[in-house]
Amino acid sequence: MSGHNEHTSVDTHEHLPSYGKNVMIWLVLVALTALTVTVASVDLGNYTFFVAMLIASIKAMLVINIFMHIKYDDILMKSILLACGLVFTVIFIMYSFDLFNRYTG
Amino acid sequence: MSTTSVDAHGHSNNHAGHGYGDNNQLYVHFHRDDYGSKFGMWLFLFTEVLLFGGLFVLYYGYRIAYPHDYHNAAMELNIVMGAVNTLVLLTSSLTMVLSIVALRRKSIKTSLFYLIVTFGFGATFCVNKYFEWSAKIHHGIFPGSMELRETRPAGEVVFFGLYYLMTGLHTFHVIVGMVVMVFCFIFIRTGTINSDKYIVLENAGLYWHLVDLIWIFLFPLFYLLH
Amino acid sequence: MFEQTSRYSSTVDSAMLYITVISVLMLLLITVAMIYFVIKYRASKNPIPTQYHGNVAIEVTWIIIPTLLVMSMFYYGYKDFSDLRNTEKFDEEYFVTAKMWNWDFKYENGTVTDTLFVPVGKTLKFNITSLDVLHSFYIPAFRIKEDAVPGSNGFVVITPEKTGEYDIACAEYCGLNHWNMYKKFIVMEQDEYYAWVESQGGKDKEEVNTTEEKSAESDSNEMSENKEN
Amino acid sequence: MNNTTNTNYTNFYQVKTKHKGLLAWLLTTDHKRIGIMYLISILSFFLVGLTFAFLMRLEMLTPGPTIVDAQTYNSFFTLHGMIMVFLFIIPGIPAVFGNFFLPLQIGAEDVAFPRLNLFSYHLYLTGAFLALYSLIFQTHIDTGWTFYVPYSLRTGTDVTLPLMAAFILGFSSILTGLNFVTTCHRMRVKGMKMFEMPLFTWALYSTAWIQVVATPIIGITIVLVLLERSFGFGIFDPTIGGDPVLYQHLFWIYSHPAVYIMAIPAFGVISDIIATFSRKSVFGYKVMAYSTIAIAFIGYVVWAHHMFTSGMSDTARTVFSFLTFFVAIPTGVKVFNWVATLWRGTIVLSSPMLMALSAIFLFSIGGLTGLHLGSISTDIHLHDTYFVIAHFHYVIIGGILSMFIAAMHFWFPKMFGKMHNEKVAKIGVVLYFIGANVLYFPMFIMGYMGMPRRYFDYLPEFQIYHVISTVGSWILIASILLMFTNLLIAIFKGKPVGSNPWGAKTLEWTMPSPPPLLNFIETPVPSHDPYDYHGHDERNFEDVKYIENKENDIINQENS
Ligand code: HEA
Ligand code: HEA
Ligand code: CUA
Ligand SMILES: [Cu+2]
Repeated sequence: MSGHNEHTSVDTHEHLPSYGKNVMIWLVLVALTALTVTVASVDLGNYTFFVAMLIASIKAMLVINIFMHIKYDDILMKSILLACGLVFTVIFIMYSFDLFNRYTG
Repeated sequence: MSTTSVDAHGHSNNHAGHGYGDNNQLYVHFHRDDYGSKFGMWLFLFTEVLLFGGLFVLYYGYRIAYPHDYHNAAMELNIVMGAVNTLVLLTSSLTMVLSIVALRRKSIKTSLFYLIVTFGFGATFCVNKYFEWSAKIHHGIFPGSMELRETRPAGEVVFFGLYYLMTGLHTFHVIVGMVVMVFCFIFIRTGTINSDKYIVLENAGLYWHLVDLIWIFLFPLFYLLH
Repeated sequence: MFEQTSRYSSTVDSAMLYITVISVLMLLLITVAMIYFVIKYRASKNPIPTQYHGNVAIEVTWIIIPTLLVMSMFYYGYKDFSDLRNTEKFDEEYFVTAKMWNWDFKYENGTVTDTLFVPVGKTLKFNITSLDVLHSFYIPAFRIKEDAVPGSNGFVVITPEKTGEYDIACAEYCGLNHWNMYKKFIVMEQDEYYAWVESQGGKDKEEVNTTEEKSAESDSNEMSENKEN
Repeated sequence: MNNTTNTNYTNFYQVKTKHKGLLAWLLTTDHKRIGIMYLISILSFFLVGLTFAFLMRLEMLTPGPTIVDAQTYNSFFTLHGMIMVFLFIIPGIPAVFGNFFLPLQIGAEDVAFPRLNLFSYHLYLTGAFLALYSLIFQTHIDTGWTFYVPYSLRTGTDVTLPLMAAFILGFSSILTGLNFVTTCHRMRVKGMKMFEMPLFTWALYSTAWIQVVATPIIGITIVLVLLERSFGFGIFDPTIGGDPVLYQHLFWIYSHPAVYIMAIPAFGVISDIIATFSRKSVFGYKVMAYSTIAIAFIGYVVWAHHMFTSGMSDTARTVFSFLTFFVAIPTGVKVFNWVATLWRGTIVLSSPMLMALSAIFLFSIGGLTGLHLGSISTDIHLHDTYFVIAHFHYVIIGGILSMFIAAMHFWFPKMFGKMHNEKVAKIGVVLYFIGANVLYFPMFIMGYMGMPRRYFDYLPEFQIYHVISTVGSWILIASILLMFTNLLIAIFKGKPVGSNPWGAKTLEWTMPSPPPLLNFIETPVPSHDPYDYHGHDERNFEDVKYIENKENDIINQENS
């Protein structure tokens, strides 16, 4: 792991971010919102949930990577996100052992 | 520069000069670690996500327990309202980013402009929520209401309970974010935040994006799945 | 005290014994080693420490051996537990309802009593629920316990093998008189028991109970429906 | 050995600040002062918690009402549990010794966010005062420290304030954790790698992660109970659709990792003390660091072992039982490595060392009985009986409280610049060991015989065990009061010490005691091994005389 002395005070993303790219991402996000609303009116049965969550996850990744810059951050910063994801996965999996067997026998 | 003053200052001789009395800004002064602040901010966001996480866990549990009631209840929420609010927050996220970009490019005026716009979107969101909630309350659907307790099946009670809790907690975060923006506005005006020291604005931005992120999930979970 | 009342209770006791024996051995190992080292290498005897930073082989050993040991413990516990939950066939069924701070025991023929009477040598299923807060149906002599959860049903299955009188306790904190929910669990000879049940013929302990139970059943929700199938 | 009393510096107690009097403490951002303030506050609440324990044991002396009625007893164990858990043992070692020594051990001048640190302390105080207010002016909460719904929704006692207090304390804990994680990454002195930090620091680091990751969940859970009580959202209330078992999931998702928040820092203290008084590097340093992380991680996936009888699904019971056993492995590795560290060392039986050895023994008993509880069929019998009470008091009293006390003795000279009376301290340790065993061992037997916990009264057959146990609590009282008095006297009358009375190697011992405001007089140069005892020869080590209680060295120092 990197010690502090390897970083400079102004952190790692040297490049000056541009207006254009962010606006592009925003357009994509809006499009995805439109998509998810449209898909919701189609009956996909059991898949509805997964499709909605998939689109939401894509949107979330865009926001995290671009708006929140995590793409340009170093591995230590990314590892927080990783830990967060891991914790969530673990909680949901462990918890499902109870739910699925109890409610849907 | 380095983050610990230990190596930055051989302070064995000027110890007295560093007492609080003479220089109360001691730590603030030479302990500037933008990377550290951002790291801390991310950790904080992590805890925020987990705070909502508890609610998501419950949402998920009851969704499995009461699949039909969830579907029926979701029908009663207004998709248009939800979609508009989604767009409002997404756009506010964009303007927040633009405000930081502008600041880093040294155009203070533009930065302030975008900050105000972001604030405006935040306010719009709250107003929308206010109308949405009052419509629901008007129909007698609110926690502990007779309508819910007496006439609705258990799953719908839980659904609306979670609806109020999660959107309520979220709106609370929107309001906190707006307060933070006011402070950022003042600091940019006074020059405390500037094109070289923009970490505070950046962290405020991270917070605001988190608010957006959570909404990205709340929207389909409550409005779309029916 | 450590009395055996069923095959299940003795398997639980042997699982207990198994874990205890391993634990005591481990503890002895550690303690003896500790005392021995402290005496042998005390500062006045051994003023120059020998620097040792680790030894992979040893460390792997004391990862693997405990792993095997605990897995065997898990297996014991799991095996007994699946016996307890084996609902395939049972001879008698009882409905146990807890409320602050009392128990109602309902028999298949509708009788409700304050003391639980059961026949010896039969496989019994207890369905457990509560009308208000959490309670827990605990019969120490049989090593069984299951929470009474309002709004849903739990169960345990046991086969008593000795007649006698045992205690039922409440093991989940439920307020003021939590400590005072002791009731008797009476295992009778089979013919004696069946004669008794016949004679009761669906008598209620008090009429109140039925109405309360009815209302509890009528607002049955999806959750408990799902659980039953 | 650099062990002279440096007279030409001002230590952190003496520094003049902008504020005067009490405010100079309450508004300081100096991690050492914050550590001392935590010490004082936490010990005060410890005494309150102890008093309830004492009263509870007294009540259990005879069957039937002895000194109080059932309602009062119910609030006694609730308040005892809440105060001990939320106000004492969770903040305990990290907030006091972590604050004071984390920056010192990694050669830093302060934590990463000093003002946030102060804010955490203020939150702690706020929470504590809310709890205290409720304790004094309101009807006493009687839900048990687990606040299980639906009882906590129905009880007529004042639940709101204590729960709010717990919420605020949780926040304080999160902020401390966040601060420590950042500190470990960002504030290490140049040249110190992650795997060169002392094990106490490692322990704090892992603990800090658990604090960050687990605490928010209890925060939201508490808020939900409060809201449910006042508005009836139906989330937890079974009469309108809620499921009490889901509440238990949420509660234990936090509260199981919380027991490792309590335990891991104590493990760190044991490692540091054992290394110091064996004059050796810890056996398998890296494995120790990794096992700390492993415990933190596995500890996160076993929460439902508290719910084996709760009505959870059978699959879940099996899976959680299976995983529970895996916590034992890294913990076992730690225990074995501690013992192996003693091997061929140079063992100095100071009071902290004695305490650490007794802690290994007591903790092992507690931990091994955790295995009885982890196995499903045996837990179904033992759940919510005195066996559980015995299990966790052994772990807590034996492993954690005792390490808190050991840490107090170990770091006392550094914090106050004075040495306590070692002889009295050692008598205290022995008494403590006896007391703990007499107090808690009978509880295992009672529990196995079927004595449920949270019982105001009991069947006559249990009385003999309760009596023994109550007598044990008096022995424990005696030992705790003895050790605290000894330390208190030493603050005023103890012999002054130099920088390194114990002959320890970690960085906090390189500065004069008590430390100067900015900690290090010269930038410390860390070694690749935090416990670098190469070439150590006890016969050349002067300062051991402190341990042997010989006075001449001290007189020399006072003259200089
Ligand atoms: C600091 C606190 C602490 C610690 C460290 C632990 C450690 C462990 N605990 Fe404990 N526990 C509590 C505090 C703690 N616990 C509390 C407070 C409760 C009750 C809460 C309440 O209901 O109010 C509780 C309750 C509790 C239960 C629920 C009981 C019930 O209510 O039914 C269980 C069940 O599995 C359990 C298991 C364990 C296990 C397996 C460990 C393991 O981590 C132990 C690992 C250690 C060892 C195993 C010993 C050392 C190892 C060796 C000597 C070598 C190896 C040997 C072998 C592997 C064979 N604990
Ligand atoms: C950090 C945790 C911690 C600590 C240190 C302790 C310490 C002690 N605890 Fe425990 N305890 C818990 C955490 C802790 N406890 C928890 C979480 C519960 C569960 C609560 C629940 O069920 O909800 C519990 C429950 C519990 C019970 C079970 C109650 C029941 O279920 O009916 C008992 C019974 O004996 C008990 C006793 C003790 C004793 C004798 C001590 C002793 O070690 C204390 C030794 C000290 C003394 C005996 C007093 C000495 C000091 C004084 C007398 C001070 C005088 C005062 C001043 C000078 C101001 N505790
Ligand atoms: Cu009923 Cu405890
Ligand atoms: Cu646990």
